[in-house]
Amino acid sequence: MELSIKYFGLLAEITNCSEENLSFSGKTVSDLKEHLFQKHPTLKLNDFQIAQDNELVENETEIIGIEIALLPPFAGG
Amino acid sequence: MELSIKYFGLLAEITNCSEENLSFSGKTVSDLKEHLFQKHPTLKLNDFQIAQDNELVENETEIIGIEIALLPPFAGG
Amino acid sequence: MKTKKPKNIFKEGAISSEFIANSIAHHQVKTQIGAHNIFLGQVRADEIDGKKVASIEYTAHEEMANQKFHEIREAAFEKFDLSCMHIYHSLGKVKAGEICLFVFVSSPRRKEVFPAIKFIVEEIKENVPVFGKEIFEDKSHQWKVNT
Amino acid sequence: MKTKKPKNIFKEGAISSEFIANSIAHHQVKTQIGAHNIFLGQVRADEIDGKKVASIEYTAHEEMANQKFHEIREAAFEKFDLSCMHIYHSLGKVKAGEICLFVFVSSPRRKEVFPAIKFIVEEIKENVPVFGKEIFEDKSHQWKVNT
Repeated sequence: MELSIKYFGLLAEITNCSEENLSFSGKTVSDLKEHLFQKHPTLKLNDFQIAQDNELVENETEIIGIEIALLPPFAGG
Repeated sequence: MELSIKYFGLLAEITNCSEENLSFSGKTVSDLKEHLFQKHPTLKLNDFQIAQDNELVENETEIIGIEIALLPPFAGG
Repeated sequence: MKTKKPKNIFKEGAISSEFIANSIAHHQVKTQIGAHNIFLGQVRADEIDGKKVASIEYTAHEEMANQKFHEIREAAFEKFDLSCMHIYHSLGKVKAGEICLFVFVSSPRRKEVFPAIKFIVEEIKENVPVFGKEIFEDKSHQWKVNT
Repeated sequence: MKTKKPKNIFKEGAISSEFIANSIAHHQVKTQIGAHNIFLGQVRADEIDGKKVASIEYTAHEEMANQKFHEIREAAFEKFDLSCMHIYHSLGKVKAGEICLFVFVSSPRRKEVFPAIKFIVEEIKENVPVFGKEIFEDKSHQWKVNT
């Protein structure tokens, strides 16, 4: 499946990428993370959450959306 | 002793007086109240506190100050 | 930031939004501040027995009130880690919809400002000798009591 | 006073005191309001390892953030008796001493506004995907994390 991956804040900086398209054949968020860690090894060293279609998801969540966002710790306000 | 009595808010309205001087020969706040009730009977029907030299006082407090204030319920803010 | 002598916190008439803006703008040089909390009391057009409040006319035992405000200020600085604090209260006529009380606290951290603003406002309501004459649209009036 | 669709609460750059004043002034026609509470987040010139923060550059997952703001708004109206609520957050560069967050709640009664403002601010800090790049005076930077 084709996914659009968006990187925010620190994560955009370390991957040197704010948005990319990805062909993904795995099932869960965990699978996707593995895939992304291979592509961008520096991601492993950083704390982040994943949102699928604007909702935060857990490792076990199935990937069904096309919009995936990688969110570093929040700093609003 | 000579006292200056100040009436605020509702109390100034019902006594028709905002400030008056008074010759007082009693001892405590209670005595003063009796004196004032005779002079302004409508005071009896109203809830108020007394301040002596800018400090709230109780019935038993001795009158020593020259500035007495009669304060109706507060309505600040 | 403590002051030793009571200041006069009363202002004649309503507190304008420009005055509030100005007060906020003055804090831009204080770059250790991370959080402000502002409480504004606004005169409500309450309806009582079919009559609507058009304005409140405020009077106060000014000397005692300023002394009380000073004590509240000292207590708040004692209890909370505040960078600054400002209090203004109207005297005279304030129309429904206008602002009669402006309390402004600032701190490096947000956790301090929430309990501080509540403490100060409740203290003012309970302990400061300010009196309010609620004037109805038909010019009759009644005396306000804080609840 | 609820809106059904997420609004865009982001503003480019700092939130000015004039903007805040304007927002306050707009509430004078709402004469059922008795109390306003305003929270302002201000960029602190923190010193970290001898370097001073000169500004923060904010970015956000805007669509998700506006959705979150909307949910916080709905939850606050559910929990507290509010007449209105406004939230604005900066995007882009905000200098030390400038305002980056403006939360404004109003209610007929003061008791409602204190817990409401705290609830909203804590929810924003914890749950809204906004990111802040702290830029030091020497142009180096680090990424801010809310505590």
